[in-house]
Amino acid sequence: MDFSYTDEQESFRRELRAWLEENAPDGWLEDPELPDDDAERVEFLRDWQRTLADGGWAGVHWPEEYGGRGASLIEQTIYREEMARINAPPQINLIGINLIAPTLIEVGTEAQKQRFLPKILSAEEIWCQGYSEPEAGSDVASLTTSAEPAGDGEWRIDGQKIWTSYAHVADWCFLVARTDDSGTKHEGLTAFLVEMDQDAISTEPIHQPHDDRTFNQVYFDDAVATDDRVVGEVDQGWDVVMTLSAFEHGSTSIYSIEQRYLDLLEYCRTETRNGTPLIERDRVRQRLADFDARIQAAKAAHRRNVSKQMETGTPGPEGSMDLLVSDELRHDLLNFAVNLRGPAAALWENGHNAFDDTSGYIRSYGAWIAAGTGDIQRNIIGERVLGLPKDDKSKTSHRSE
Amino acid sequence: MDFSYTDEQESFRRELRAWLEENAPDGWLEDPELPDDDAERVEFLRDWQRTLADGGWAGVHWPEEYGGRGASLIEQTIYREEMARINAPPQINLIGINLIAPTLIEVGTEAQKQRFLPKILSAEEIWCQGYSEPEAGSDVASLTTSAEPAGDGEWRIDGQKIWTSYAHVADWCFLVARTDDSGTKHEGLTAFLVEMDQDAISTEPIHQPHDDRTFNQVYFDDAVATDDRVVGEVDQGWDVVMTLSAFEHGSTSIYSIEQRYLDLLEYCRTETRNGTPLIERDRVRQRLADFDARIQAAKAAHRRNVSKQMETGTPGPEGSMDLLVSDELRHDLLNFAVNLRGPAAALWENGHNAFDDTSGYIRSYGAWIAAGTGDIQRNIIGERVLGLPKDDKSKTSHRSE
Amino acid sequence: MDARLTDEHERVQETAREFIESEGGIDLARRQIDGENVVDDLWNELADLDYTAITVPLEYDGFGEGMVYLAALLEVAGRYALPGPLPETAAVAVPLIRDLGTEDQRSRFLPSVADGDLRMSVAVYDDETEPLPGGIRMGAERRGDEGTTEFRLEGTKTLVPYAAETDVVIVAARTREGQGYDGVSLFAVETDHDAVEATRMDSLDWARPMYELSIDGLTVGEDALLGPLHGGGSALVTAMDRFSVAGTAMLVGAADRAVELSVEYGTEREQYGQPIGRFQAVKHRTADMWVDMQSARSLVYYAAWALDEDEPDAARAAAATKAFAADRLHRVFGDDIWNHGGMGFTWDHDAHIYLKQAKSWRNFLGSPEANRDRLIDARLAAERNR
Amino acid sequence: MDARLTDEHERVQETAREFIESEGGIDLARRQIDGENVVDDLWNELADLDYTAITVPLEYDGFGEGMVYLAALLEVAGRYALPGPLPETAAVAVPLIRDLGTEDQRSRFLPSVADGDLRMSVAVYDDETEPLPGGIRMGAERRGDEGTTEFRLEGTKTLVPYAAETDVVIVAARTREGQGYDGVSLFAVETDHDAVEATRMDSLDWARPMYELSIDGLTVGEDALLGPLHGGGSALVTAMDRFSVAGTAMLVGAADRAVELSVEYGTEREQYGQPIGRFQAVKHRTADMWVDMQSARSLVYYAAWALDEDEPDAARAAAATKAFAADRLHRVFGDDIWNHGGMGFTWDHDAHIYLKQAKSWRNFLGSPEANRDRLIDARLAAERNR
Repeated sequence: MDFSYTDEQESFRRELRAWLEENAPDGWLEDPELPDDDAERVEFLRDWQRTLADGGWAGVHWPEEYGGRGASLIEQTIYREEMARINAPPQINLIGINLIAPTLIEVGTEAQKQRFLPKILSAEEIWCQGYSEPEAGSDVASLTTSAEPAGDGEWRIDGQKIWTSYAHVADWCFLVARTDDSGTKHEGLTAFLVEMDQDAISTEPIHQPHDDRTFNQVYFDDAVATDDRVVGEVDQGWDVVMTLSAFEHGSTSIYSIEQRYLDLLEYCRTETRNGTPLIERDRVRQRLADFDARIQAAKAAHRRNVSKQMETGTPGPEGSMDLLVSDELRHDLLNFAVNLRGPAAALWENGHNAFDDTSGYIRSYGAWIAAGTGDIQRNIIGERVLGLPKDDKSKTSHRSE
Repeated sequence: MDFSYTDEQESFRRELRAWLEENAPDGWLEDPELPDDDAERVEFLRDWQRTLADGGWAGVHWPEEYGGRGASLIEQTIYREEMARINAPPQINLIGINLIAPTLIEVGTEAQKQRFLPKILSAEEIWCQGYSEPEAGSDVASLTTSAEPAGDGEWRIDGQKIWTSYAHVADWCFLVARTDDSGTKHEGLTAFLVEMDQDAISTEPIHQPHDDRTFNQVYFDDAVATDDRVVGEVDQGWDVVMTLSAFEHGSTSIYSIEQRYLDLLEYCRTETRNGTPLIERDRVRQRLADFDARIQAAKAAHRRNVSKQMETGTPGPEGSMDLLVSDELRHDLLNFAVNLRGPAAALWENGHNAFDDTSGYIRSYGAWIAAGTGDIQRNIIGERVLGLPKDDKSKTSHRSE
Repeated sequence: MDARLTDEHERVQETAREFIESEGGIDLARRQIDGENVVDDLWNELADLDYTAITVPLEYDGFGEGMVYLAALLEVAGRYALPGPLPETAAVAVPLIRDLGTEDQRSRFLPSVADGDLRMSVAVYDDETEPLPGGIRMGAERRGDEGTTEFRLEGTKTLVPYAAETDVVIVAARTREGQGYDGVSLFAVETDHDAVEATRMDSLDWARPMYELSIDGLTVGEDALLGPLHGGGSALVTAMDRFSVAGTAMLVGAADRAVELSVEYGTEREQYGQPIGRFQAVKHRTADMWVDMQSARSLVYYAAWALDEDEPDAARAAAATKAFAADRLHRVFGDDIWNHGGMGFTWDHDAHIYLKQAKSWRNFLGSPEANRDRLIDARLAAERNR
Repeated sequence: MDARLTDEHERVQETAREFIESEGGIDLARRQIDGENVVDDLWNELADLDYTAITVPLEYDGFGEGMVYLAALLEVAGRYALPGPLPETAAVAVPLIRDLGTEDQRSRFLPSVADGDLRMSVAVYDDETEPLPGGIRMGAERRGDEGTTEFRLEGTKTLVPYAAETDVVIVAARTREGQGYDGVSLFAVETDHDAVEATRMDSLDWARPMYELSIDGLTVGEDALLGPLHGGGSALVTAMDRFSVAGTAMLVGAADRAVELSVEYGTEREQYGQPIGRFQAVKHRTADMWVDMQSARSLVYYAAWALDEDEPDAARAAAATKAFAADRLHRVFGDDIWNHGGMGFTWDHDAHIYLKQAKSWRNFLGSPEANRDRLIDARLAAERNR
């Protein structure tokens, strides 16, 4: 058993850290702050991803032939640690980088790879993912958006998607639609790559409680996709969904949570109440220590899991544990951070910025839900890890079918 | 709105308090302790109940004609407060006093009332309640113990009951058996009053984690009951079960929990660690204050509920809230009390006495379960109070059908 | 004992509910959130319904009712996150003036409040990070000789609810150096002075705006001093108890609504071919929400009654109310979001309005931790006296 | 990095499991609970399997393995609540002698331990209510001149695990007045002296007996002093870290079994015509049990590795392990009882054995609260040095 990194792995870390010190956005290392203005922020994030791509740091886990580094899971862990260390700006095309490109690499045609991968990497084309529907929620297989052949190798798409992150800025959508409704709900689905710049597609932002509008409803009214934009086989879209969802489980946010915790620790060392630093209060110390222990546990569990995956190659349902633990940790930590502000907890902080605790705490409710809710993660653990009897009613979400 | 007691109610309190000061067992008020020896303890508790009965304080809620005081729900609350105040010994025949006698008063024959009620009151005859079976658990209606007519007005009873408190000392059992299995599971049940002193009945104590043996398995092997011992109508036992279970909801243990809390507070004032009283530690104060608030909330909720029942006459499913809150409070409080003992938490306390925290903390797991488990209380609240859709699989226990 | 709302309480709840529904219900709060000022019009209507007169004594044209009556009303207000300084005016300012005011002060303020012509708020903090009483710093310099006592107020109060929508703010200032609340005096300050300026802060709960109130060398006469010089602290503590109970009553009403929303959604929304309320995870979570709401409601009623009756455990009950409810009701709103899945995490769903209100209230005028400290001190004192 | 148990670790787990099963599994613990002494026979068998030699250095006839290897084994032992001072001997005493002992002391004790001829325990508390280090009070009076140093031990240690079943107890005594651990010295005391008497205490966990160890004026030579005079404190703290990790490893094994028991019961037991594990309340509670168990296991592995590697965060990791696991694993066993309904609350169901073990461990050698204090101090020190 060895929890330490090899020299080779440490040199990966040094290379990345040096590159970040050289290439992080101006002033970021001293004071990480995203532009307030929506359009400016999108431009800033596009620039940042292009910078990453130019340096070879946008898709580290991609094969080298497509512009990645073929980074191992452990190197990906180091990558997350280092990005968290500087509170790096998010990759605007993260859905493309982490989910869609790996899926295309696995099941896409060579033409699709050539056409799409470079522009995913550089964020020249931003992607969104069209799964959820108003009546389908976490039960993705119940979706009703339809795609029908319209001759000349074209498909006509009709329906509505919801909770679609980045749809308002996306150039392409990875869409799953029903192409045959004669079978069971898992049959007759097809995955399409759909260009967003069509009159037949409109998006409507969803106003979220932290006053953000990054989720959308997307309406398809006779939108067009061509045959060469079908991923995998027609009517076999569920396999594609499963391929993509396997990539969802490989991720973890524990390192950015740890960084938040360390920032909070620093806050408690310097911030005083009645002249005494917060950190000297027993109740604050006890809570911080409990977070510390939970974070250490989650990190150690993640390393155990990564070590296992390095051998088996596939992320197991244990990924549900990481999601459950991380989402609850993030929420509890941010909620506690807001409470520590004293009476000022009655105020927004820093104008609803991505890095303030108040926005983060409210956003954490959304993160819970986006991750499939703890209820679903607990179903997955109960049924797929532990083998408890399945409730035919409570499908454990598309992630785990 | 008025949370205070009337003068008349206060005089009920004064009368009881004066009586208790006169009649409590020798030395009890200074140092409440039950005899260690099982047989001695039973004798002690029989004596105590006889003393209560002689003073008219055994069945205060019974009608006066049967030896009670016709005490209102509010007077019953005062009764509980006062009994908790001196940590009064339990009534050994509590099942008879609180459940079986009220049921007989409501649906029993006059002959049954005359025969049984006086001896229930004086604890001359101790009662147990034969509901649960190994395969039926909280799903009482699934019971399989059978009673068949054997001619001459006799019934022959065969089967097995479990979790039967006091069966090893009981003289009579309030038993529900299946007399017809042709209908649904709620049909064909009959309630019997069964004399325990028969060769055909044997009891086997269940060894419990706090090293106590007050629960039993009871085996019926051609046991006899006569026609005049049938309660209500033959095959209509479910109605009798429902009548009895309505009385279960009238109770609360919040006042004895409050007394435990006050004892713990006193402990924290006098007990020191490193020379400092426990009560001066922030973490102890915060936990105690949280218990205090929870107890105040439960007491106020109980008073609201009692006030409502004074008008409606029937305890509603809101009683499930009291059970849920009280059981969790008791458990959390006792668990905390054990933790406060420091390293000595690794030891039993005072020889597993009824009043020590360690036994109490372990016993509290049993109390949770005996109360029907929090899962069932939450089902009752969800379905019967809030009207959420019923899961046909998860019947909300016999208490609420 | 009859620990229920009376028929009259229930009637006022029903009337209030009908009235607020007729005005748009929670859309009033949503309009306020969107930047409109709905308080002025709304207040006139509240006054027409006599709600502004509830706690004003009979002899000043009020109804002479107490916290129980007010709490019953505020539950309904909270259900709709109703904007306006009703708790500040009716639960805090009116009782302060009633209990501390001179005859002159009472006559000046109370009938106008009852009529709806005067709205009031309270300003305690000078520092939005310091808890009380350390957060009270503003000095009020005494001037003039014996005959013509005046005070010069200078400084900036923060976290003042509805300062720009109220006519008079009760300001806590230090007139003498002292430990804790010692040396704190209360002043009734009119907001339309040139020397007084209210600046909107970015309150988490946009339905209940908070202001910085800067007082730039305002000289007030002795008739602005409310209660004893240097000795306003204990009355302020009781006022905050009333405020805590009133605020919690609003949250209880909101929580009651959140339970309803979860029950409705759990009954209607289907997933995997079943109403989601049939899943025990949803059902049990909703049951726990209801239990927490009912527990908090019970504490509110008891504390309100104890404050009205001047019971010896009134302060302890108020502390218990805030300590118990703050985080638990906050969780009720979070669980409502959770029960609604994606639909819950939208601006259109009401839970976030309640959630932000709960979070705003949590530390305001005393965190749960501080209230637990007070609670246990009060309990220990009571036990020593038994 | 490869943060998994090695094949060898897994092999030893498998062997241990087969061995203990063949001896009766958890019935060994039940026999101990019923008053039998199963330790003597069992220990000989553990020695035959070389388990007693695991942490003994190679040069003293051991295997020179560390905490990771031992933790892997103890997980299996914990699954059966295996009686015997294996953690005390292998995780506490052996490393103390290895790290602090003179060549003479090592040669005297370690080969005998490896062979299974010598069992050891540790005695720290003189007062069962005082946490450490305040609980260390026994004085050891220094006698004799420079050439013939002797110490006279007098007093009664309490909460000594397996004192009557061990040959040597490492006793913490004060040889000098001092703050905290300063002035604490460690002595290896043989239990078969006339002046040493072990009296059984009523330990909550009857499978792991605790004793009072009264030492009635025992004079020991300098060769009994382990490590520096007055300076045994820091080694004792590290020893307790190892003990905490070893004890938690046992609880993790028990928790793993408790999850299994809940899964089995949830699959087999039917209520209302359904296996109860299909109800989300049971399913989700069991999932949470598994998550807590896996989290605690991850901490145990990491802390064990960090202790073996002398990583700078080893003490913090050990503190985190105990702080995290104590109450959470206790709840795992309670939830297992809960999942089993009435069947869970019987002597025959194993959960109460584990539950009592968890409660016994909770405050022993450091409550979770005390460990959180240590953790945050260590974290702050590390951050300052970054």
